[in-house]
Amino acid sequence: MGKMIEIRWHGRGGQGAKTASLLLAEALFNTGKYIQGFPEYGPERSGAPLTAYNRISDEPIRVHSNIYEPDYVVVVDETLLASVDVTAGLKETGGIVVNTPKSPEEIRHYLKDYKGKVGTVDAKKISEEELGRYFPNVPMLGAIMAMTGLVEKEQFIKSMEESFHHKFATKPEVIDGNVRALKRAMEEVRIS
Amino acid sequence: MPYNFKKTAQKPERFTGGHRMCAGCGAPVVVRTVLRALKPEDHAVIANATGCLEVSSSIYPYSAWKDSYIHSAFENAAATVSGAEAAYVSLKKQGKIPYDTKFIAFGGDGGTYDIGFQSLSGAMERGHDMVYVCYDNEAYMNTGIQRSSSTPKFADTTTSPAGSVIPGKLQYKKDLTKIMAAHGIPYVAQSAPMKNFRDLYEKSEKAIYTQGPAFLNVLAPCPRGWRYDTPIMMELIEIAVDTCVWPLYEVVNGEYHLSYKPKNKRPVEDWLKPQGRFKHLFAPQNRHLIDEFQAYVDKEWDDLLKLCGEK
Amino acid sequence: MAIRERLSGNEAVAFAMRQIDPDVVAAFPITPSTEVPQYFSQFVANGQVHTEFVAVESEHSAMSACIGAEAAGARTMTATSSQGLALMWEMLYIAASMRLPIVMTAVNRALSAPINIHNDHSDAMGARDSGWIQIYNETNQEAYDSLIMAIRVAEHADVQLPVMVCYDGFITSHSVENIMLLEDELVKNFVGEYKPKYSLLDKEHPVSMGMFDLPAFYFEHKRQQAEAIKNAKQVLIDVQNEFAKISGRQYGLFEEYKLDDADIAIVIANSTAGTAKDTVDMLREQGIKAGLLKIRLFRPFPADEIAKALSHVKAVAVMDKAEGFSAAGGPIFVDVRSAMYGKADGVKVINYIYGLGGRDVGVYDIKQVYDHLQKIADSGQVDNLYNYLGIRE
Amino acid sequence: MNEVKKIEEINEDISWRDITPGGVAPWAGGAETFTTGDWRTMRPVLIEDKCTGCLLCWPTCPDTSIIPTDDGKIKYDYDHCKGCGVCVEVCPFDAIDFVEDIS
Repeated sequence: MGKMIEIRWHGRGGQGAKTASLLLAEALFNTGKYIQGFPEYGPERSGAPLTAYNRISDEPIRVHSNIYEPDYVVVVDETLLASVDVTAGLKETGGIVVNTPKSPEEIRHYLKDYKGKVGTVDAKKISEEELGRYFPNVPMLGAIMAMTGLVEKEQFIKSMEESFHHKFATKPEVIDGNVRALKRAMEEVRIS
Repeated sequence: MPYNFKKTAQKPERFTGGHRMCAGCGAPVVVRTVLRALKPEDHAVIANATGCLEVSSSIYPYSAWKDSYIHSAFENAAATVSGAEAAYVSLKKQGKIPYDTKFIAFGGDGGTYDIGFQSLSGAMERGHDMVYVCYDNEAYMNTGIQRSSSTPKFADTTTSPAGSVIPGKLQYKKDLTKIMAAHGIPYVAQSAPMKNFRDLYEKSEKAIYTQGPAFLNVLAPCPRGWRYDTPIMMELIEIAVDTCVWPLYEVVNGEYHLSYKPKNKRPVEDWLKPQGRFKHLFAPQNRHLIDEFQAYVDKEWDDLLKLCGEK
Repeated sequence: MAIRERLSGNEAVAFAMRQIDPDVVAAFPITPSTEVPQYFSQFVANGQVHTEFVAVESEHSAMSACIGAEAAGARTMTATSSQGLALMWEMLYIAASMRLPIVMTAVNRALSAPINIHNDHSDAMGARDSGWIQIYNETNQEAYDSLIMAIRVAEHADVQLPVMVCYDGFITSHSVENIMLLEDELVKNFVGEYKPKYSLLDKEHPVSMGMFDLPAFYFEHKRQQAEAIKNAKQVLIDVQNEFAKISGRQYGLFEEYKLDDADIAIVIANSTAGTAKDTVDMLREQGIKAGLLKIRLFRPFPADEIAKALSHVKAVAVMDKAEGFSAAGGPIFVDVRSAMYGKADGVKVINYIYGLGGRDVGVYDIKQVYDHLQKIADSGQVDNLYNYLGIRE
Repeated sequence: MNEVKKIEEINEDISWRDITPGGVAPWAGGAETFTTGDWRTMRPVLIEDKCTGCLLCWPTCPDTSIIPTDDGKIKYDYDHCKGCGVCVEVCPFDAIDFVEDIS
C-alpha cells in the first residue's frame, strides 16, 4: 500500500496557490494517482493569506478534513514567512519550498528550527523570463515535484504538458513558456 | 383587425361560471375579457397568484379555467409562469410541442404591487414571452380588506382604518404602471373594463400577441372593499376614468400614448362619494383632504399628459 | 467504458446535469452551490444541452420557476445552498405537494446568523420534512451517481416527488477528487424520456394545478403523498440495482462499514463518513470492533432497516452536523433513536453534534467519539446523552 | 395509481386512492358543473320587447351568465347567475328587470 502524501500551500489570494494545488492534483491524477485538491475557503479577497491542500495516494482517499501534519509545504509568497507559521505541523521527514531568490540556508533562518529539507527557487525571475509575467505557480509546482520525487521527472513534465494543452487550448502560445518555466524550476531549485 | 364588439361575443368563453367570487366582483369581468382576446385556436397557460380570484376559481375539483391553469403561491405568479414559458421554449425547440401557447399571469394588487413585485420585476427583466395582468382592486380583499401599496390615500381599510386622529391610509397609491414601463418592456398598459370593452380587449390582444413581456394594470372594483352598491360597478369604473383617478393609457416600446381623454374631467368627489371607504372624507372638517386628493390627481394627470405628448 | 476523471463535487454534478440534459434549469447563485449553475450555463452557452436556463432573481423564484416548468411537463433541475434553500422553504412544500418531480442539488452549508459560508447540514435538515426525498452523499462520486438516479426515482409513477441530492459544501463541492464518469449515451438511456401524466402544455388535455382544497380533500391528498414517499424506498432500491449494472457501483439505503461484527458504531452522513472510515480502520488495527453506518436515504427514513442494522451493537453515537434546537438531540439522532425503540432496545444510543459552520473534523476527533462509546459499552452506562464534538468548553 | 375519475365522481365518499395526485384537476372548466344560482336573492329578468340585442350587458357579467342567443338577444344562465345586478344597471334600454328571487 502506498503511503499518502499531504501537501499544504501558502499563498495570497489572487496569486494562484489554489490553481497550483489544482494543477498539481491534475498532473498527479494524470500519472494514475488518487488525488485531492482543495483550498481553505473564506470571505477573504485578493491579497489575503490563503491555504490550499493536496493529498496524493495510490489508493482511494476517504479522509475529508484539513491537513494539519503535511509532508510538504509550498510557500508561494516569501513575504508570508513573516506573518504565517508555515512550518506548523510540517513533518521533519518532509520539506518546504519557498519562492525566493535567497538560498535555502538564508531561508531556514526564518523557519524557526525546522529540521527537514528546505528548498528555494526564484519563481518570480523564472516566470518573468519565460512567461513575461509574474505567475509563480508553475515554477513552484516544478520545485515541489523536484523535492518530493513523487513521480518520475519526465513523466511529470509530460503530464503537465497535457494539462497545459487542455488548460490553454485557446491560447497555445503560452504553453511552451509554461513548460520551460516548469523545467527550469525543476533544475534550478536549491535544496539543502 | 378593427374591433367588432358583437363578433367578440361569438368567441368561446374561456372562464366559466360556477366560480365562487362574490356577486358583482370586478375581477372575473377582467379575466373574461382578457382571455377573450386570445385567438380561439391558441392554447393558454395561466398562472394565478394566491388571492380572491385563485381561491374562488380553483376549488378542487372545480376549475373555472378552460385553459391550463397553475397556482403555486402568493408572491410568485410571474416566476411560476416564467418557468412554464421556459419549458415551452425548450420543448418547442426540441420539436415536442407543435402548437402555439400563450402565457398569462393574473394577480391582485397584493400579489403584484407588493409581495409579488420582485418576482414580477425579475420575470419582466428576463424577457419571457408572457403577459402579467394585475386586477387592481386596491387592497388585500382576500384576507379581509387590508391596505396595500395600491390602496389610494385616505381609503379606510382594516389596517388603515379611518379613526378620530388618522384619516385612513396616509400614503399615496404606488404608480405601478409607470414602474413597469420603466422596465423597458415592449408593452405596458393601464386599462379598465368599460362601455363596449374595446379598451381592455384591444390592450389584452396587443399584450398577448406582442413578442416578449407585457404588463396590464386593470382596475377591478370590489363591492365589499370599496363599499358601494354592487349594481353600479360599471358606472363607477367610468367615473374612475372620467375623474382621471384611473387614466387609460399605454406605453408601447417606451412611448406613452393616452387612450382616452375625458371631454369633461369630473371632480374627484364623484369618485369618492359612492364609496364607503372614503365616507369619512365627507365630514365637514375633512374638506381639505378632498382638496388634497384633487390636487394630487390633477398633478398626476398633468404629468401623464406631458408624457403622452398631449401637453 | 467508464471515464476516469478528477472533478470537484460541483463539477461532477454539473457534468451529470449535462448528461441528463434537463429541459429547464432555473437557479440563483449562492455559495457554495454557485458553481453548479455556473458550469451548467456554460454548457447551455456552448449548445451542449437542450436546456432553457432561467437565471432568476432569487431562490424563491428559482423554485417557483421550477414548479412552473415541471408542471409544464419539462424535466427540471436546480441547485442551491443554505439561505437559498431557506428562502425556497415555502416552495419546497408546494413542489412536493403538487407532486412535481424536480431534482435539486443541495450543497450543504450552515444557516445564518451569524452568517457563515461553510459546511454543516442545517439547511437540508431544515427541509427534511418538506416532502422532498433526501439523499445524502459522501463523495463527488456518490453525488454524481445519486443525481442521475434521482431523476428516475423522482419521476417514477409510484413516487412523483422531488428529490434533493445533498453533499457537503467546500469539502465535497470544491475539492477535486478522482471520479469515474459514465458515458453520455449510458446516462441518457438510463434516465430515459420524461413522460409526465399531466402537463400544462398539453393542449388536448388542459389541466388545473395547485388547486384549493377544502377539508373534504386536503387530508386525502396528504395521505396519498405519504404513500408516495413511502414508495420511494423500494423505487430507490430498484433504481440503485439497475444503476449497479451500468456502473458497477452498488448503493444501498444506507452504507454499513465494518458494522456486522461491531461492538460500537457511529451513524453519520456525508463527507465525514469517509474520515470516520479511516478512524474505524485505525481502531480495527488496535483490535477495537468499531463500525459505521452511513446515512444515504434520509427521507423517507429507512427506520426498520437501520434499527435492524444497529440491533447487535452495544453502543451507538448518532452524529448530527446540525443543531436541531429541540434540546433533545439533533435530527438524525431523533429519527435513529425512535427507529430503534422496540426494535433494538438493548443498544445504548448517544448523540454528538459536530462540525457546525465548517468546524473541521479529523480522524482523531472521530476517535474521541469511539473512545466514549467504548466506555459506555464497557460500563453499560450512558453518562451524557447529548454531546458536542470539538467545542471549546 | 388508480384510473382518473370523472369530476362528478370526486366527492366525499371516495378513497384517498382515487383522487388525483397533488390536487391536479384534469377537468378544465369543471366549475360549470357547480351551481351558484342559489346565492341569488335578486333575479335579473329580460324584458324581451325592450331588448335591442346591443349586448352591452353581456361582458359585464362576473359569472358568464349572460349568453348571446342566435336571435341577436341574450338569455340568462340562472344556474350560475348570482344576482349582482350589474347587467340591470348597465342596460341603456331598461330591458332588464331586477326582481326578488323567491322560488
